[in-house]
Amino acid sequence: MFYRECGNYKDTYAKDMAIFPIPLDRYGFIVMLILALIVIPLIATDYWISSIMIPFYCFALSAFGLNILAGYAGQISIGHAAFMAVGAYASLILYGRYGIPLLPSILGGGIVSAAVGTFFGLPALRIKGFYLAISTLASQFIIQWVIVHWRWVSGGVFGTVEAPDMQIFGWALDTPVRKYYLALCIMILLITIGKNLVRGQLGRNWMAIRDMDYAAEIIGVNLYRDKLIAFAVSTFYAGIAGSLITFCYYGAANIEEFHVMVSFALIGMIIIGGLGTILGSFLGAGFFVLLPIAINQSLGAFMDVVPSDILSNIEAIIFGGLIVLFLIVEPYGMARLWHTIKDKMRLWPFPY
Amino acid sequence: MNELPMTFPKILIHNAERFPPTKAAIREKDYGIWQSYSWQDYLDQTRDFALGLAALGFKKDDKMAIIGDNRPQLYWGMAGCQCLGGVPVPLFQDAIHKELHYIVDHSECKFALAEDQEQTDKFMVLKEEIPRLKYIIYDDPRGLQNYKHDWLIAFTDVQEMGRKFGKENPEYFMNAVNDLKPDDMSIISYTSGTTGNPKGVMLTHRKIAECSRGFLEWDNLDETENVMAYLPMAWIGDHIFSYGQALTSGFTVNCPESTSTTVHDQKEIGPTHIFAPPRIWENILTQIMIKIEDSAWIKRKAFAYFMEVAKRVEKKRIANEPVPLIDNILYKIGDFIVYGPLVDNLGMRKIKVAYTAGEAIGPEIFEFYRSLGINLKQLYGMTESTAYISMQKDGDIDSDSVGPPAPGVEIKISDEGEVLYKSPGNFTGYFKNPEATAETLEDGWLHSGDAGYMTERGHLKIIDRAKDVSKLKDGTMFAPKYIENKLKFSQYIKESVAHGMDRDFVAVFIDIDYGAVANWAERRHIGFTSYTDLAQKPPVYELIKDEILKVNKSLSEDPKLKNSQIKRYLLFHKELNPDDGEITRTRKVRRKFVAEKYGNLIEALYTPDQDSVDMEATFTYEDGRTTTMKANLKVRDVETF
Amino acid sequence: MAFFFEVLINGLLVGIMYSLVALGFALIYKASDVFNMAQGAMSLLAGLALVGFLEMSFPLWLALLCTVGVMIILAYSTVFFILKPLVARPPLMLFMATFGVMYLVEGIGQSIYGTQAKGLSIGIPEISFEIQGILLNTFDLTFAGLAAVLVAGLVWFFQKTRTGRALRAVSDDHEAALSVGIPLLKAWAVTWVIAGIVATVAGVAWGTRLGVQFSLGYIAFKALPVLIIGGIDSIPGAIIAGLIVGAGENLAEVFIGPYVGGGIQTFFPYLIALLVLYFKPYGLFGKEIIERV
Amino acid sequence: MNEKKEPILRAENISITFGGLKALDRVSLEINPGEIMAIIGPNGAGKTTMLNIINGFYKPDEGRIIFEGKERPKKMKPNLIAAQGIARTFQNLALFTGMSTLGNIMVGRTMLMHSNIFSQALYWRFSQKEEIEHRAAVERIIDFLQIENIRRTPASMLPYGLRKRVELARALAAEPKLLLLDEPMAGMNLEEKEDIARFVLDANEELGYTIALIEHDMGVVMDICDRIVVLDFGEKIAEGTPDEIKADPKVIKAYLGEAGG
Repeated sequence: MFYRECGNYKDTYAKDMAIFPIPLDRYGFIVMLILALIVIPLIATDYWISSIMIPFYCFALSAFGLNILAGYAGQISIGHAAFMAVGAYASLILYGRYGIPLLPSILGGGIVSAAVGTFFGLPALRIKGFYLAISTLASQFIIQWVIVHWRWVSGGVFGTVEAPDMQIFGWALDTPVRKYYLALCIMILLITIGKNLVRGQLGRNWMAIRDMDYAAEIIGVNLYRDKLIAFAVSTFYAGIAGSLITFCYYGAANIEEFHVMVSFALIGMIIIGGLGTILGSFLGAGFFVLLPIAINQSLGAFMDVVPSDILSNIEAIIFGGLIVLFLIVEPYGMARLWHTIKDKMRLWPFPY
Repeated sequence: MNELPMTFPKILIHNAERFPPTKAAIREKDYGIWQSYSWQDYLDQTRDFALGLAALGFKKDDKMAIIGDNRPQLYWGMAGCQCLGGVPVPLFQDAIHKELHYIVDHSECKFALAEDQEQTDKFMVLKEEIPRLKYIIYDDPRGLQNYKHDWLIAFTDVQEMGRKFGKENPEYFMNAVNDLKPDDMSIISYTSGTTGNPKGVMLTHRKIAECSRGFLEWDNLDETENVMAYLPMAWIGDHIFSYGQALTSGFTVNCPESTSTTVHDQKEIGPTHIFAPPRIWENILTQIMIKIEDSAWIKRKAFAYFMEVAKRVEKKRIANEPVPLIDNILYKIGDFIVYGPLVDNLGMRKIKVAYTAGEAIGPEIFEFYRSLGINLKQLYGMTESTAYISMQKDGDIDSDSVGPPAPGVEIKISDEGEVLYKSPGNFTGYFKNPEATAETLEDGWLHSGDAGYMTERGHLKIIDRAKDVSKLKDGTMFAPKYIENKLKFSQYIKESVAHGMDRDFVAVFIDIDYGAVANWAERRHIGFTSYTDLAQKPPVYELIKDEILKVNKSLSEDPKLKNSQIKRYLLFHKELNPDDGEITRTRKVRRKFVAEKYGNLIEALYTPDQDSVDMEATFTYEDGRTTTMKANLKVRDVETF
Repeated sequence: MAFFFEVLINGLLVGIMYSLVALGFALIYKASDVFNMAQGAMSLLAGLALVGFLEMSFPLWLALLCTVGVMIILAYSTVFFILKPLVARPPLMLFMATFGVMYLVEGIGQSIYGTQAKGLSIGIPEISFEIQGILLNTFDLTFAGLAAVLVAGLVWFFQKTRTGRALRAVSDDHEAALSVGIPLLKAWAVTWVIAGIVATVAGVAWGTRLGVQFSLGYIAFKALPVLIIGGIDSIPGAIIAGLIVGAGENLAEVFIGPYVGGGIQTFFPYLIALLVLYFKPYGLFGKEIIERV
Repeated sequence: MNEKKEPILRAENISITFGGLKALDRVSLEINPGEIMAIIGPNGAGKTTMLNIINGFYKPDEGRIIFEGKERPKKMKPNLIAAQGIARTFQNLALFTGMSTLGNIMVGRTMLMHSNIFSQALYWRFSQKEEIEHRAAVERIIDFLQIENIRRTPASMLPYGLRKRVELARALAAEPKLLLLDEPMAGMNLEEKEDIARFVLDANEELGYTIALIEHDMGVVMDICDRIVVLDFGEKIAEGTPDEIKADPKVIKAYLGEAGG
């Protein structure tokens, strides 16, 4: 209904292959950017900025990382939170202990996570399906154990490392809004890079591996290399996301924040949001972050204080129910739902 | 003021000089994107091709047949041929062998330019029959690599020869272009005609250039326009529009990827200027209606409601009366919810001017488009007048006239009621047919063959073909075409043939619109096996009866035609088909032919109490095979008002 | 040396329990090609339900019976409301659906029974005694015995009974089984019921030992490496690998743990699993898949 | 056709066993540059196995493959063999169903694209230029196979006949030196068969591809192939031009035997 596409013709391949070939989508994206960059920092409360928007961006980034691996390359991972932990600890150690500047430290967190992730991705060279899923779960437990038990990592206190004050070029990132901008900018940069990867040759190879691995190999896709790259890129994103959420939200790296349930939650996010789409990563993460708040608000109408156990139980039921519901009704999640609506809008008032 | 160039080669050169290379002259959807060519590219391609033709021995006044879908190469070929003083003869791409043979032979073509293997094959047969045909040039080499003849050359190879020839004879091209005079023949356009052999209408560079400029000025069109070239190149409409107007104004012509993708391609381009016969407008409307019928309840309701609003508003707008505020607001809402997206999906959002020409358009169809906010106007023209006789002016529109005479055109009505005109585009004559020329062109006045009159507002109103207008037994005026057109305005009726000359009343054959009626039937769970079966279903008869009643109602409102209401009808067992000779390729009914072929059906219509008739029919398939089938057709009565 | 055997035997006793849980996975995997991530949650639910029924002062046998009834209801609802609409979808989708089941079971179970840790006692005495210098206790032995009986029963069921054989046919080829008229959903329901009973035993065993609480759901994670080591689709594999893992992790914890900071039980089975995977990608007893083009 | 050229691929004494069953028994064959060669034979004769060995999906127990005069190492990975210039289509469709037609065909060019991950991440200069160049090349294949109107259609929504065509497009996109087609016309109606036969011929004649194909429709095979190799129960029983094969008593027996049994 809202789309006006007449006269939107492409006379070069560059225009045809643009990320947003439809003008309205382009405008919509710009509006979202303005919202995120200008409007939200101006009008949102500190609570919203630091407890909702920042975790939202970080989880979206992490979910996108998982989506690269599971949604694009078809290699399921159920230990993704552990790689967030690797990134978080690594960047904290680099920044706090070795005094490396903030941005390189965050990048370093991603690189260390990618290295560890690639290592744990090695079984993917030989195995697939559930065997692979379990071996990624192994990574969760092994990493958890290493972080808790190796004093060098945790610095002695039971798996917790405090985040020092942050500075970029002597400029202190001490308010929620400044932290928000840090998370947002890195998120935008990485999502842009990620989009380029998934729409390019690498992304196509990943999808080929996902859809039919032997055919991909016979056509000339280097299965081993591209699977490992998927692990590296995916865990790189997880590492950065873990590092950001620790710096900007938790304030301290605590292994409990990267528990196996978080890994499961990430899987839930990409299922509900949409496998193999960037939009889905955002929708899923947004859903995950907002769900407890929404339940709290709606129950708050009936009682003064919502007990946390009831909250978490209802959350689990809704989350689980939606995972099942989406798998049954729309296996590609909210993102596909959105695309269906969009296609309807584009054809409006015609049915086809 | 500078003298404007009057020959198309000069106009082309002029364009290449005045427009920057970033300005697209012609685009073609190919390899997934719109491949653009600037006016300089257009000139270069044309020049290379022209010189290649010269190298092959093409001389001034030689004719070149052109056949195929609208492709830039074919337009370049046309221009290239004109650069050497030659005359292009565009042909309908679906013409059957007999027609092609006649035209190629009659026009004395020495060269032929074909789009692809399918069209080349036709010429390869013709070449054996017509020794005069020397060279066949093809554009798309697909499937032709095994044809090895020195007289069969690829378009690009001709251009290659042209570049070589140009190096050896650097002056040749400009000399040829300068030799060309505005009053030299620029094209021979064959009109199919409802009777006899096609006649070759000769037009000159000056006529086409002047008429094209006349059109452009009338609507203030300039080089920023975008048009879609998808009508047959052999139709004068396309020639004026995609060639004449394009070159004189410098606007951009867009060639769709293929016939099947035209709608989609049009949506992408968003043309600003459209020129189409009523058949196309009808088809689009039918498609809209089918799709809307298939859509969700809420959309159907919204569509129905807002179309009523739009019609109300359009009635006021046409009458130049103020629109009530409430309707104005409703129209704005409708524009957002219905008209806007609808027009956008049709690829008509950017249209400044749209014309319907070639035949009468149904007032409802006409009003439908206008009420959507598309500036659809009627134009009256003929090949013999370079399509330039009369057209509607913005702000002075009515649904049943074709507007005032165009600038420079004089119109008068003969004593017999026939429309005569003098247009700057009046042709020089039929090629090699002085008798026919003399019949048509008298003292500069051209006989249109149409019956019509001038309204009080000074608009020309066309009723019917002059020779078809006759009288019922009681002396009432009977204009079959007028009635048929009214019937065809129904989405369920594709064609109709009205009978009534020297009869007691009017009776009709009706050809249902298979797509629309099939859709209607499916939604009502009416099973059917074929066109014939569907047409003979009683519910379909009822459906069509309602449509006829509407026509009778509107006829009853015109005192002159009140008595020519339809009293009996039958649904035809097959679609009227040009291959069977029942209609022309431009879809005009061959009345006499039908009357002879289906005499028994007509008798049944006029035999009281006969409620069905047996019939044996012969079909012609696309490949020329025929088959015979038997059917029993019902005859039914309709009430009159 | 006695200490070594004590550690080994205690490990093996736990290992039998692992075998049992792993069998629960293996059963469902064989019958429906699904890796059931909700297996742990099912144990939690069983534990919670049992505690709930006992709190309503049901006698133990009735409480157990009711718990099994709850598991049967759960099995049927899972199969008919969740798996049925997903028939013929890629296995990965079914796998992900079990995540949803996991959340649902946990959420619903804890909504009904609350989230606090509860003690569970079913009256099995915990008496330690020594044989040849090896310290054992009756509790472990009882459950190991129970698990062993269940394992044996399952093996018998699958090898010898008609239903069991039919279930195996389903696991070999869904489409073929369907075409010869074995009702897929019924087969699934039966395996899910069996898995539910297995989960009950595991839930009770661990619940009595550790208390019934959220973390009970994690025992499933112990069984996963077992499965990998044995080969997902192999029943004897699950049994043997369970013993290997039980013994291995106990030995490792005792003899290696102190040098690396302890607590390696949580991941040691996974380490073994990774090693096995590297050399035998389909586990020790798993069927190798030959791909055809 | 008469003068003997160095074959582009030579398979010598290939044997392979599956679970005790000899799928191929010392089969040798040659594929000459520029020809269309057919491998025919009754069901289970080992035709697809032969293709699988040629493109390296199976490793033969015995025998060697010589491609362009060089012997292939025993354990060469299929993607490296593809990189040498062997592309194929599959008997049972193997399209990437989650991608559009365009995406599927673009995957076919993966070996011809060289920008690294960092360049791709930035989608800047080289990477973008490469992407556009290859898109243009793919568009030519789309045009060649006349699948313009399904360019953006997800492969999962294509009808069977078109899927086969997209698979052919994907193989052509690799610009292979040797193109292997496994039953390109299986399950098609007459019209679709004619189309595919036309495309195969055009690919051979216009684009100059060397093609080896498996096909059951003898009419098509006899019409379009230059040379035929006949397998039966894992052994080569005949080889020659269509006319020679038609007259070969062993071939007739193999086929009649099949019809009889």
